[in-house]
Amino acid sequence: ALLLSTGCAQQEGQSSQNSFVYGTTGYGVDMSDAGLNPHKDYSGWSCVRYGVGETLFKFNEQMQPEPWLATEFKYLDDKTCQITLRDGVKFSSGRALDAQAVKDCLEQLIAIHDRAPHDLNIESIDADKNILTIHTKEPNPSLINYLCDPYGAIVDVSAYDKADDQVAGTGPYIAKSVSDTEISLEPNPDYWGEKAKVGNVIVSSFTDGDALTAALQTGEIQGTYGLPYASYALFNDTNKYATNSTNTSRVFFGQVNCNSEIIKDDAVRTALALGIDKEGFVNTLLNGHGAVATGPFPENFDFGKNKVKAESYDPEKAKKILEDAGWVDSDGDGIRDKDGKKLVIRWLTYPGRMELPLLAESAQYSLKQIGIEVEVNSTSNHSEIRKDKGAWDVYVSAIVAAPTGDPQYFFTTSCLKDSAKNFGDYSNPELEKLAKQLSTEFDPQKRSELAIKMQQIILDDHAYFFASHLNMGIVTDSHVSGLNPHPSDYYEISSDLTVKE
Amino acid sequence: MSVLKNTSPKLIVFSAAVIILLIVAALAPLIVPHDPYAQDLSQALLNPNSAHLLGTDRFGRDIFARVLMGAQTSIYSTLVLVFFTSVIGIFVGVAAAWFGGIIDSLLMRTSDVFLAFPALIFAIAVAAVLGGGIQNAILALVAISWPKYARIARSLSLEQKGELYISAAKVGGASDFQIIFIEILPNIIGPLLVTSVLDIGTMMMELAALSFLGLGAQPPIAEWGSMMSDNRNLLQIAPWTVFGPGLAIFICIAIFNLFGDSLRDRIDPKRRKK
Amino acid sequence: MSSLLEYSEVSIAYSGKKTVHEVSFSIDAGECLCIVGESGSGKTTLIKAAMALLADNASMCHGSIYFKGQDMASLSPSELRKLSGSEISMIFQDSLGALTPTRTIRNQLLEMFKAHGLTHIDHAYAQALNLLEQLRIAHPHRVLESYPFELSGGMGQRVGIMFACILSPSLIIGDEPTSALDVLSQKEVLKFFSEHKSKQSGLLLVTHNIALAKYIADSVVVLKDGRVQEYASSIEIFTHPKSEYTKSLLAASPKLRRE
Amino acid sequence: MTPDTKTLIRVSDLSKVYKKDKELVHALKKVSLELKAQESTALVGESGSGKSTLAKIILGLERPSSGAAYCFEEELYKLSAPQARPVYKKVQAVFQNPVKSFNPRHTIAYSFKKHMQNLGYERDKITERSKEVMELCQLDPSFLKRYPHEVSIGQCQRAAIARALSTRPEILICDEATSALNVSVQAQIVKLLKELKQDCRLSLLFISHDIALVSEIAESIHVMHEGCIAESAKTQDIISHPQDDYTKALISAVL
Amino acid sequence: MFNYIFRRLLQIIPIVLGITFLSFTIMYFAGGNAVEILLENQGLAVSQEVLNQKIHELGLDRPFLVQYFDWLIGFFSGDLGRSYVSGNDVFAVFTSKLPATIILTLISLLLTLVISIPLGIYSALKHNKLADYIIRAATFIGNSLPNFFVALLLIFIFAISLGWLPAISSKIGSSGLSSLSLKGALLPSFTLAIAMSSKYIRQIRALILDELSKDYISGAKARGIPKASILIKDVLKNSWLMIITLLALSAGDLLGGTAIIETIFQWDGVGKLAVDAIEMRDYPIIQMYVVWMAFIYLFINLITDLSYVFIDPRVKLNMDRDDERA
Ligand SMILES: Nc1ncnc2c1ncn2[C@@H]1O[C@H](COP(=O)(O)OP(=O)(O)OP(=O)(O)O)[C@@H](O)[C@H]1O
Ligand SMILES: Nc1ncnc2c1ncn2[C@@H]1O[C@H](COP(=O)(O)OP(=O)(O)OP(=O)(O)O)[C@@H](O)[C@H]1O
Ligand SMILES: [Mg+2]
Ligand SMILES: [Mg+2]
Repeated sequence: ALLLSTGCAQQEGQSSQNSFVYGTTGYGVDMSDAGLNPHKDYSGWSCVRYGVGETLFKFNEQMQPEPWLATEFKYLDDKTCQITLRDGVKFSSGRALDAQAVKDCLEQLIAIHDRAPHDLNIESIDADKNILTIHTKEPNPSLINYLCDPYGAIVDVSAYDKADDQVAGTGPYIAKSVSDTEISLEPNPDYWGEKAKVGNVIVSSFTDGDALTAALQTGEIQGTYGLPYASYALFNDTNKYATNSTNTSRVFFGQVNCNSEIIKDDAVRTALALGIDKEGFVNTLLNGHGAVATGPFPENFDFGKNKVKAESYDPEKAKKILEDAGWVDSDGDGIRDKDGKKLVIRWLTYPGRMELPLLAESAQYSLKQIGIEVEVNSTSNHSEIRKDKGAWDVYVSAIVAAPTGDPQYFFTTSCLKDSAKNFGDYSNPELEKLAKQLSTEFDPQKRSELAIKMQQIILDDHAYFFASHLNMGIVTDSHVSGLNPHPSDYYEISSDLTVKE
Repeated sequence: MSVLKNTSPKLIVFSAAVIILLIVAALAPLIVPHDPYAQDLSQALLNPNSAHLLGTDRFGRDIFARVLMGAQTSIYSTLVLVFFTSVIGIFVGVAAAWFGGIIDSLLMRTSDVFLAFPALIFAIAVAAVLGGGIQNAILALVAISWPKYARIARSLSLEQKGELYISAAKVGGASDFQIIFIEILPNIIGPLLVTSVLDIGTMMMELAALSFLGLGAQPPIAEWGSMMSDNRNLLQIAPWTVFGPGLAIFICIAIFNLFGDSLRDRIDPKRRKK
Repeated sequence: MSSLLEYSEVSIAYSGKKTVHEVSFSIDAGECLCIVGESGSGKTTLIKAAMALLADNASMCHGSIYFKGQDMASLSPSELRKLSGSEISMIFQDSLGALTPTRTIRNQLLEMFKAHGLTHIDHAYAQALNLLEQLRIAHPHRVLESYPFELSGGMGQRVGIMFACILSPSLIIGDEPTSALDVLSQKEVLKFFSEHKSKQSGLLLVTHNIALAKYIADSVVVLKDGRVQEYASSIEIFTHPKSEYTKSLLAASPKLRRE
Repeated sequence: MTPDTKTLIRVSDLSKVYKKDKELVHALKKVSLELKAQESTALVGESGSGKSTLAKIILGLERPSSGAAYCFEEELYKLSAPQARPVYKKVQAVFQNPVKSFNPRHTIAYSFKKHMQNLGYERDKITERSKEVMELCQLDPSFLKRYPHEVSIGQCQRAAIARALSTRPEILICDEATSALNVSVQAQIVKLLKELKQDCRLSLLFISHDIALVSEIAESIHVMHEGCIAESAKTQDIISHPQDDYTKALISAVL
Repeated sequence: MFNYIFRRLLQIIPIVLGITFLSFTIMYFAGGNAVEILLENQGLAVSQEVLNQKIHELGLDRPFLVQYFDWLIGFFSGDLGRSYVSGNDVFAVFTSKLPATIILTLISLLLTLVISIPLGIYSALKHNKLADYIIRAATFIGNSLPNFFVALLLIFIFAISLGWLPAISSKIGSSGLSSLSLKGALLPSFTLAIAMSSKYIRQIRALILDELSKDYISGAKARGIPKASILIKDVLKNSWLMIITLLALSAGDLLGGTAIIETIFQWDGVGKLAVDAIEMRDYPIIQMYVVWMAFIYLFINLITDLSYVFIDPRVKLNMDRDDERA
C-alpha cells in the first residue's frame, strides 16, 4: 500500500508538469476501435496507436517489417516460422514477456478475433523460453507482415480486466481509464525502452472535423488527427502550430462494372481513365493533402507508384479515342452517342469519406468536357446498390491498399474472381495465375516484381483507376513534438512525444 | 383591378416579391452570369469580386450563379414539400378534432407513430424501396412531417369546436367536410400559415440533410441547403461559400414570411383596415 | 359643479364613414339617462367611445367626452385603466363574450379586485355572491365557479351586471342590461339600479325596453341613424313626444292584454 | 288526425344533466311537450331554467341524458350530417347569441350562401333570395357584404332571422330572437312571422322573456322553472288565470 | 379520468410493438448489415468467409421473424440485447447518454420560452411597427440559418474569438455524467434555442394577434384589468393550447437527440448514437431508440392532451364523450 501511494504521488507530480490532450477522429465506436483490447474488432489499432501495446514487428516508413517486441525471425520451412523475442520486456501487469505469454495471446487472438485467424492461417504455436515457433496451415509469406497488424499487439491475456476494459500491454503508456470516447494515459514506469516523457495524455474521440478544428484553436486540445483538409490553412502559423503529414496506402479508386454494356467498350474505359483530373483533385480539392496515384500503392513502397504506368489526365486523347471508337455527339447536346445510345456513366460512391463526393463532382465535370455524361449517385446505401450489378457502371471507394505493407492483400480482396470486393466481376486469367504465384512466393524481391506485373495488368485493362492516396496529417500545438503520422496509420503516441513548457 | 382595390398595399408588394422570386427561380438558367456548373480549379475559392459577386467555391464555380440556379431546386421542391405536408396534416388534425371519439384516437395515434418513428429510418426505407431522387426525398419528408401539422391543427380546432357558429352551420345542413374546410379552417389558418412559411427554411435544410442517403439533389445540381452543408468546413477559410447560399435562404424566407404575414392579416377580417 | 358625464358633439366614423353625428348630452350624479333608438343607430358605438373601447377601424372624429370634467381622450392608458371598473363601468350587450372564455368567473372577479388594489378581497367576494343572489341567481357559488360557456344567456348578463356594480362606480354604463332576463329578474335589476341612483351615482342605459326606460329614466335620448332625434326629460318624452320617430317607437311597444 | 295537426316536435321525458366538477347541474328534468303543425308555442320562464338547452337538444346540438326529443320523427342528435340535412330543411333556428352564430371569417352573404346551398336551395336564386329575406327583416341588403363584427347586434340578429327564414322552413325555433331589436323593428318582425305562419304554414317554437310579445304570437305557452315545465296552457288562460305560483309571479311582474 | 389515462397508457403497448416491428422490417429490407458496414468503415476489405462467420455469430442470418421475436422476447424479459457494433449492453449504453440529452432539452426549451414569449408578445403588440419588423427580421435570420451554421458561428464567436466558453461542451478528461456541465451546455442550448425561438416568436405573435381582436379583451379592459395581466392571464392562457402543442413537439424532437449539435459540441447524447446505429444497421440500439421515442411521444402527447382540458375548459376529452354514450 505504501508503495502504491508513493507511486501515485509521483505520477501526479509528473502530470501537473506536462500533459497532452489529443483529439482524434480515429477513435470511437463508429470506427469500431473503442477500447484497447486488441482481440476485439479494430481496438488493436487504439492499443498500438496510443502507446499501450506493441506488436512483435513494426513497419518502417517503407512499410517493411522491423523488429519490435521480437528481435528476429526466420522461416524454418514454408510453413514454419521461428521468432526470437526481446529480452527484458515486462507487461504492465508485472508479468515478463516470454514465448508462453505471446503464445497465450496469439491463441486467444485466433480464437476470438474475426480477421486474424484467416490472415495468419496459424496451425499451432510452440513456445520455448523466448523462442516462438509458428506453424501455418499453408505457406504464408506475409505472416510477419500480418503480425504487424495491430490485432497482433501482445498483451497479458491473464490480466485482461473486462469490466473496465483494461489491458496489460508492454508500451510506454498505461491506460488509467478507458471509455468509448476517451482514454487517459500515464507513463509506464517499467517500459523496456526510452521512458515516456508526458505525465498525462488524454486521447479524446472526436466525430466532427469542425469541432476538432475549433478545439485546437481554443487550445482545449493540443494535437489533432483527422483534421478536415480545409482547416489546415488555419494552422499555417509555425510559431503556434506544427503540421506533420505522410502518405498512406489508403487509396481513392474506381472499379468498373464489367457487366455493363457500355463499360465493356474498351474505348469508354480508356477515356474514363484519361478523363479524370487527378492533379486538380489532389492539389486543389484536397489542398495538396494527398498524393496523385498511379496504381494502388503509394511511392514509399518498393512496388509503388512510379513502378507502374497508367493514363494521366489527357482530355484530347480521350476525345480522339472515343471518336475513333464511333462515339460522336450526333445530336449536339454535348454528350456523345453511338447507335442511338448516349454515353452515360452511372457513378456510384458514398459520402462517408468526404473526399469521394468531391472526386465524383470533379470527374463529372472533366468527363463532361470530353462528352461523357456522369450520373453521380452518392449514397450511404451504396453497399446495397453495388450488389445490383445492373445499377451502376463505376464504383468509387476508398480502401487501405496495403495495411500489412504487402501487395497481396489488395489483389486478393479486390481484383480476383472470388474477391469479396470485386464488385464489378472483373477477371483476367493472367492475373489469377500471377496471384497464385504471389501467394506462395517468399522472396520479397520477387513478390515486388509480381506485384508490379499484376498492377500493370489491371491498369492496362482499364478495369480500375486510382485517383489519389490519402495524406495523413497530425497538427499539433508547436510545443508538442515527437508525434508524427506513419504511412501505416498504426503508430501515433510513443515515448518520443514531448510537450515543451 | 377590383381585386387589388381591396388588398392592402403590403400584400401587393409582398406577393409581387414572391412572384419575382418564383420567376427568377424559373428563369435562372437564362439569367445566370456564369455557367453554374463550369469548374475551373485554378479559380477555386476566390474572394467575392466584380467577376464573381459571391466568390467561387472549391471547384472554382461561381457561387452567385449557383445560388441563382439553386433557387429552382430549393424553392420549388420546398414549396411542394411544405404544401403537401401542411395540407395533409391540417386535414387530419381538423378531422380528428371535429369527429372526435374513435376517429380522433385513430388519427392521433397514427400521427404518434409517425412522430415517434425516427425520420432517418423512414428515409432509408424510401431510398431503398423507391431509390434516390428529389421526388422521393419529398415523399419521405412529407410522410414524416405531417403529424406536426395535424397536432397543431387539432389543438386549434378543438378551441373552435364549441363555438356557436359551428352549431349554426350544422343546423344549416353543413356536411362534416364543409364544417372542416369552410367553417373551422378559416378560423385557424392564421397560426398554421405562419407555421408553414416558417417551415420553408427547415425543410430546405432537411432536404439537404437527406442527400447523403442519395435522396435529394445529386451533384452537380445546385441546391442551397447542400451548398451550405457541403461547404461547412470552409466557414473560417472561405466564409462566402456558406454565406452566399445562406443569404439566399434568408431572402427567400423573409419574403415568404412577410407574404405569409400580410396574407394572414388579410384573412383576418378584424385586422383588415379599409 | 360640472356634470358626471358629458358628451359634447361626439361624432364617430367607421373606416372613415361617419356613423354617429354630433351627439351631445350629459348626466349628473344620481341621474339616469336612457338611450333608446333604432337598432343599428349607433348606441353601442356611442357608449363604447366613452371607455375607449371602439373597434380598430373606428375613430372619434369630432367632439369630446368629459367624465367629471376631465376629457377622456386626454387620459393616459394607465389612468383610464384605473378609472375603468371602479369609477366608470360597462355592462356589455354580449356579456358572456366580454368574459375570457378559458377562465372561471371567480378567477376573473378576483383578478379585478386585485387590479384595483382591493384589500378586503374576502369581503368583496362575499358581496359579489350577495349581489348575484339579489339578482335572483339560485346558485351563486356555482355560477362563480363556472366558465362563461357554462352559463345561460340571462345568467351571463347578470354576471355582467355584477361585474359592473361590484366596485360601486360612480357611473354605470349599461348596453341593454336586461335584454336576456325574465321579468322577475328584470325587476330586481331595476330595483338595484334605483338603489344605485339613490347613492348619487349616474346611470347611462341603452335599452329597447320602453317600459324599463319609463320606469327608471330621468332623461331620454332618442337616437336614429346616428343622430339625436330628441333629448328631453323622461316625462316629456313619454307624455309629449315631439319627433315622429319617438311617437312610432312608443306606439310599437307591445303591451300585455289582459282580459 | 288530419295532416294539418300532425305533431312536428315531440319531447318526452327529456332530462339533461351537466357535470360541473363533482356537482351535477340538472338543466332539464323530465320535460315533455309537443308542437303541432301550424301551431306556435312559446317557452317562457326563469332565466337559466333550461329553455336554450331544450332548443339545442331538439336541434340535435346536444345529447339528452335521458328521454328523447323527436323532430319530424327523428332524433336529430343521433343522425349524421347527411341524414340530418333533410330535417334541417324543415326546421330552422335563431340562436340566442346572434353574433356568435355567424362565422367571424365569413361575410354574412357567404354564410347565407352556404346555408342555402346546403339546404338545397336553387343556386341561381340564392343572391336574390338573400336580398329578399334581408329586406323582409328590415335590413338593407348592403349589410350582406359585411362581416359579423361590423354590424350592430340588433342587425346581426335580424340577419340571423333572415338566414333561418331563407330556406322557407316549416318550423322556426327562436331563442330570444328579438331581444336586441328596438320595439318598432321588433313589431315588424313579429308581423312578418305571423304572416309566414298564415301564408306559409310556419310553426314556431318561440323562446322569450317578453310575455307581452309572446302573447301576440303564440297560441300556447309553456312556463319553465328550474328545469321543469311549471305550467302549460293556452296563452290567454295563462295570462288571465295563471295556476302555478311561479307563473303568477311572472305575470304580475310584467311592467 | 383515470380510466382515460389508463386506457391511453395501455395503447402504448400495441404502438410500441407496431413501431418496433415496422422499424425492424424497414431496416431489414433496406438491406445492408452491421457487419459489412462496420468492416467497411475502416476501409479494409474482408473476405466473405469472415463476413459470413460474423453474421452467423450475431444471428443475422436467421429468418427475419425469428430475429424480431428474439428481440421481442428479450424486451419483455428486460434484456434489450447488445450492440452489434460495440458489443455493449444496449440499455446501459442508452441510459448513459440520456442525461446529456435531457439536460440539453431542458435548458434549450427554457431558453426558448424565456426568449420567445416576451418577444412574441411585444412583436404582436407593436404589430407592423418598427419594433415588430426588427424582431421579425431577427427571426427570419434565425429561421434561415441551419443549426450547424449557428453552432459554428457561436463557437467562433464565444469560444475562439472571445474565449468565454469552451468549444467542446463535455469536459475533457472525464466521461459519463461528470463530463456534463452547465457551462458546457450553454452553447449547444443556445444554438437550439435560437432556431426554436425564431419559430416560437413568430407563432406566439400570430396567436396573440388572433386573440387580441376578440371581444373579451374589451371586457377585461372595461373592468380595469392592467394590460400586462390581460396579456398573460387571458391572451396567453388562451394561446397556451397551441404553445403547449408546439412545446410538446419540440420536446419530443429534442429528447430524440440532435445528432448534429451533439456531434459539433461533442455533447454525448442519444441523437448521434441513434443516427450512427441506423447507419450501421445496429438493430438492438435502433430498437431501443425506437422504443424510447415511442414512449416519449406517447407520453408527451398524453400529457398535452390532458393539459388541453385544464387549459381550455371548452375542450373535452374523448373520455367525456364515451361516458355520455355509455
Ligand atoms: N355547457 C354547460 N355546462 C354546464 N352547465 C350548463 C351548460 N350549458 C348550460 N348549462 C346550465 O344549464 C342550465 C340551463 O341553461 P339554459 O341556457 O338552457 O338556460 P335558459 O333557460 O336558456 O336561460 P336564459 O334565459 O338565461 O338564456 C343553466 O343552469 C346553465 O348554467
Ligand atoms: N366595426 C364596424 N365596422 C363598420 N361598421 C360598423 C362596425 N361596427 C358597427 N358598425 C355599424 O355602425 C352602426 C352602429 O352600430 P352600433 O353597434 O353602435 O349600433 P347599436 O345602436 O348599438 O345597434 P343595436 O341596438 O342593434 O345593438 C351600425 O349600422 C353598424 O352596422
Ligand atoms: Mg348595440
Ligand atoms: Mg337561453
